[in-house]
Amino acid sequence: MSTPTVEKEPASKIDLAESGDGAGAVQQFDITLKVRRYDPERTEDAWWDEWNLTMFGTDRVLDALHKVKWDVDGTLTFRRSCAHGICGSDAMRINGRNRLACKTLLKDLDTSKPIIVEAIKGLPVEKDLIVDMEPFFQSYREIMPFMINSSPTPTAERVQSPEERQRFDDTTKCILCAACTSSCPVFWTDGQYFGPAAIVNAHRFIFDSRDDAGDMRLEILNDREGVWRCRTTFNCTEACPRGIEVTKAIQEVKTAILTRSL
Amino acid sequence: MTATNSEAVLPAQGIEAPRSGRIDPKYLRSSASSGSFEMVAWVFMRVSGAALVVLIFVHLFSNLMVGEGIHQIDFAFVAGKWANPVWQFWDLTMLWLAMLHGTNGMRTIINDYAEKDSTRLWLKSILYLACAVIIILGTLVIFTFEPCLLDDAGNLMDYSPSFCESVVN
Amino acid sequence: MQVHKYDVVIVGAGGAGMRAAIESGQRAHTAVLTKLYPTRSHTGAAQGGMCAALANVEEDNWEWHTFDTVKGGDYLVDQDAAEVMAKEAIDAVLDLEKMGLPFNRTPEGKIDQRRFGGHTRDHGKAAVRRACYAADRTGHMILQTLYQNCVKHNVEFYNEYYVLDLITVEEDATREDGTTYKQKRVAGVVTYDLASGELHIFQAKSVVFATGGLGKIFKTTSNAHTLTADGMALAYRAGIPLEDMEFVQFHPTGLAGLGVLLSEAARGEGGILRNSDGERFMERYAPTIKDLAPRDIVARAMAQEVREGRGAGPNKDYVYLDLTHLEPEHIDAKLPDITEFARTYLAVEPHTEPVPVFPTCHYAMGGVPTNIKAEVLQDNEVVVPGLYAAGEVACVSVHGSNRLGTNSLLDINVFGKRAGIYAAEYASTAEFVELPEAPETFVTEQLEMLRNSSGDQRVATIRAELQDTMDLNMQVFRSEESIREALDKIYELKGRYQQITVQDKGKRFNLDLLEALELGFLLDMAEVMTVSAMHRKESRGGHYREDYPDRDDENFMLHSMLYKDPGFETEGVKGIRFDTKPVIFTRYEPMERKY
Amino acid sequence: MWSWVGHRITGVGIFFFLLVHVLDTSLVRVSPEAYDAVIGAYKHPIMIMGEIGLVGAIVFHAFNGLRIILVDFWKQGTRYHRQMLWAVMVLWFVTMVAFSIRHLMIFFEGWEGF
Repeated sequence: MSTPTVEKEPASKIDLAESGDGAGAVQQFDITLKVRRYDPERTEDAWWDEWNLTMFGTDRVLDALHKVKWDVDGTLTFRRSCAHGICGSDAMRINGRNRLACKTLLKDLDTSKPIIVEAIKGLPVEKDLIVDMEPFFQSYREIMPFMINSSPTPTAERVQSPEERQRFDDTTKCILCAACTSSCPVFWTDGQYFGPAAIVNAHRFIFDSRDDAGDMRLEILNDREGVWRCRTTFNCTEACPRGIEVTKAIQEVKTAILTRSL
Repeated sequence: MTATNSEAVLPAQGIEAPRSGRIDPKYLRSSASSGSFEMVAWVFMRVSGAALVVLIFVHLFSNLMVGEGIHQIDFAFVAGKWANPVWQFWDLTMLWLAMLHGTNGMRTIINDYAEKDSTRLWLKSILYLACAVIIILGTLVIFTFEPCLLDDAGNLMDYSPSFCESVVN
Repeated sequence: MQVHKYDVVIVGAGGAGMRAAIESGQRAHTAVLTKLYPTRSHTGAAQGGMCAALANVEEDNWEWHTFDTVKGGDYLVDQDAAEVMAKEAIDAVLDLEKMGLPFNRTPEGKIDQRRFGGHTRDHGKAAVRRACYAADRTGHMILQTLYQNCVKHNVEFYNEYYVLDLITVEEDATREDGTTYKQKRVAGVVTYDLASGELHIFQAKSVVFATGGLGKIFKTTSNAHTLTADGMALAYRAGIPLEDMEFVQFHPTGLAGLGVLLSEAARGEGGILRNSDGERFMERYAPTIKDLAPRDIVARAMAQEVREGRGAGPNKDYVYLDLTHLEPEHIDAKLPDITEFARTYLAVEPHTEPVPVFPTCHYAMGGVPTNIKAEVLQDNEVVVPGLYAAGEVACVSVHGSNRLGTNSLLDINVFGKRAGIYAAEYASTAEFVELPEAPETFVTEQLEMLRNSSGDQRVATIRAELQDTMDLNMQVFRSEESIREALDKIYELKGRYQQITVQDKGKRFNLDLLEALELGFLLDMAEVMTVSAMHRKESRGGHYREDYPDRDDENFMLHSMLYKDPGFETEGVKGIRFDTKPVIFTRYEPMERKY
Repeated sequence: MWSWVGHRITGVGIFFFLLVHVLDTSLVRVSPEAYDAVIGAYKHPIMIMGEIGLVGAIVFHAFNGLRIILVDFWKQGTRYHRQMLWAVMVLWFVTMVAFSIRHLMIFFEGWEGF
């Protein structure tokens, strides 16, 4: 993790092989986008809408949604912000799998069939692809997602070895998009389970050598609705757009609770 | 989104705000549970599961795979097995572990899918009752079992296991 | 209509807003209004690092950092502000570390540091390791850490509340010399609750603007869809001037065609730029620090290579970022996210192939003028009591005409903290300013106009035309002619904007309506930007005029100040009054900027 | 996820069989005739197929349960859960082929017809 920067000067000029121009070959193709709509101001029941669109090689599902919203039907409603997978706004169910619309390239999906887009499951749908995120953030807040260190504040930084830092690196990547929690069949059942995202964020502090409140978080997650409801279905790990090994993190928390009790 | 500190709260216009400072009650956790029951249950499922794999596989193998398999099973076969304390103990352990393992599994399934608290309570009551009845019944059967039944005349009945003859005579 | 009363209202929950909230929330009754969930803010997209002269890995001091900032900004930096920033940088980093930010570490367990464009030792002698970082996710970690600490301190967030108007009142006031002027005072803000479509008024003693930038004025941008210049436009409409709006930073390494950012850290870790001949062309433009020259220089060099026909690809419209000479493990350890971007979006494997890149609109150096206490100025001197601004929306100005890499993360932390402290301090003694009669009228009318319009103009079309013309005419190369062309187009689009229609007529989560409002902000700010660029007849930092290719300190060592003034007209520009403000010098005299 | 669904379904099935099985075994305490009569039913061809199904469920539940235990307690478990699921399927298949052959052979050897 430290800095062995390469000191060797690279060549002033190299022969560029006829490299594959990833961005170059932009081909057009047609898709059918099928979106589950819901708007209680219009009608009580959800319905499906379908659009045929012509898209390009590097377009993502988000581009297709934008194309509909901007050119065809302005009432189509979804959250989005950064559009490159780091803000976590546009988690949705695409062809039955939770993903970020901005990280899912159309060309990677089967475009011969309609691309089916729905809101993430398990949270109340507010309108089209927008769900109520409050229950999700409530669980996050409950695990005390902040560093607690009771020792006197040093003047400089708190020392932490690269190995100690590496220990919780994976779980610092979470962007709170809810793709994991809303892919969990246990969470779907009653919404009471803390859910993978909350546990991941607890993990990030439990295994941070600078934090003192690991015990309290373990106690919280030892709850009836805590880690023991995890059934290791790995849906969360598969859904995570950041590639966090979510199930592994949950398992490590389980082990920590066990070891602490023994 | 708690204290609004409102000075002039007028009635809301139009539709109600979907998230006016509240969380759908469905998602509120009643209260933190105390103790480590879930953890103990979780560990038990793993330990008993591993044990049951051995217990049941041997059980299946000895009952169905060796000798005449399914055809050998009758009163005499069972009686013959339980005459041996090892098998008695074996089946007793299997009964207890399997019932507890299964009941706990059913409990989590009820917790997951029963929507109303009252349904949940009902289902769980039935489950626990059934579990208790079966365990007690099974235990009694194993311990009070008399392999060598005699008929009114004091002779061994036909389905008695062969070792009875040595016992009786 | 609900009216909420708070001592301090913070608008925006990115880095600056949340850093302010942590300070203010502990001192005063504070609310944070944000049009997104806090963790969606674009601070999270920042990658490379945050510079501070910690000297953890090699000799360094904050005075060198100040010099680099001033020189990087082509001497248009207010040096008092740059000193504050460089000096407080050290505490800003340590504060974050104590809040729990997981920085990468040296083998001794201290915060690790790496090189970054324009940061040098001893006034330009050589590149220095000054950027504290957490892989290439520094911004993400900062955003998360700040949000975590807001949770810790129970900060009240109003999520998905769009601020659509700044409520100000004017009073007659007298200067010491007896002259009179109109003193602006801030009373609160009008917000729109996205979920219900209702308006809420927040009355506050102090209002902190931390609304971020304006990237969506351009087509190719690293910015989020939500960065639509809201705060700048609201301040401007409320009669507050905007400073140095012509200076926009184009980040050299955006993924070609997409604008998705590849951090400068890629070059900090040893990546280099090559043209279609495979030549490392930065050796010609900045012989000393080559690929680690400041962004304006690198971006222009790249555009120049493409103009002269040495661009790569089928349309010869981009250059390459070459990482292939680096160890794959090193790339994966230090730059995991950006290599994933290249793989996901362009299907390029950075271990073995060079990545197509081209400059992308990245950062607005200009904004709402503030002093070093983050107080907003209504002209060159007069402070608007209770109004504060920090982060990209503000112009202190620490970035001058070109921001150095990592200084934005520093800016939000240093001046966000200051804004929070001073706003709370002010609120502790000040009284509420009385709200004017029906303060929401302007917003209500605007919303009704958009909802009921029978026009046939589409938001997306106008926005796309605006972005196209800005990319074409106002990017790294500008001229009188191109600026005029952009301005004419903006006028046309503003006319058409009056005939705009939204399809969604509902109240609930009406993002269609809000995109229309955002387009209004974009058009206003594009106009201000072009007018500002027209006035600056020199080349400096991010602003390069082909018709005036040299820096002209005699006439233009001044900040631009633009005021909304409906009655004003000059050189065919209507409604915007142009003024200037002197640059503050403390220790560094302008020199030629060479790297 | 489907392994989890399978685990639940087989678990429920086995649980109900278990209730019945304890009850039928308890008949040994009532009378040998009753027990033999009920056990006789297990020797019917339809029940033979049922037994194969039951053992299939038990074997899957057992192997998948072992996989879950490995996921829980083996450090690399979460990384290789997919491979382990494949292993479970293969083992299940092999075991079931062996069991079915043996069980059917025994059944046909001793079958006295309807």
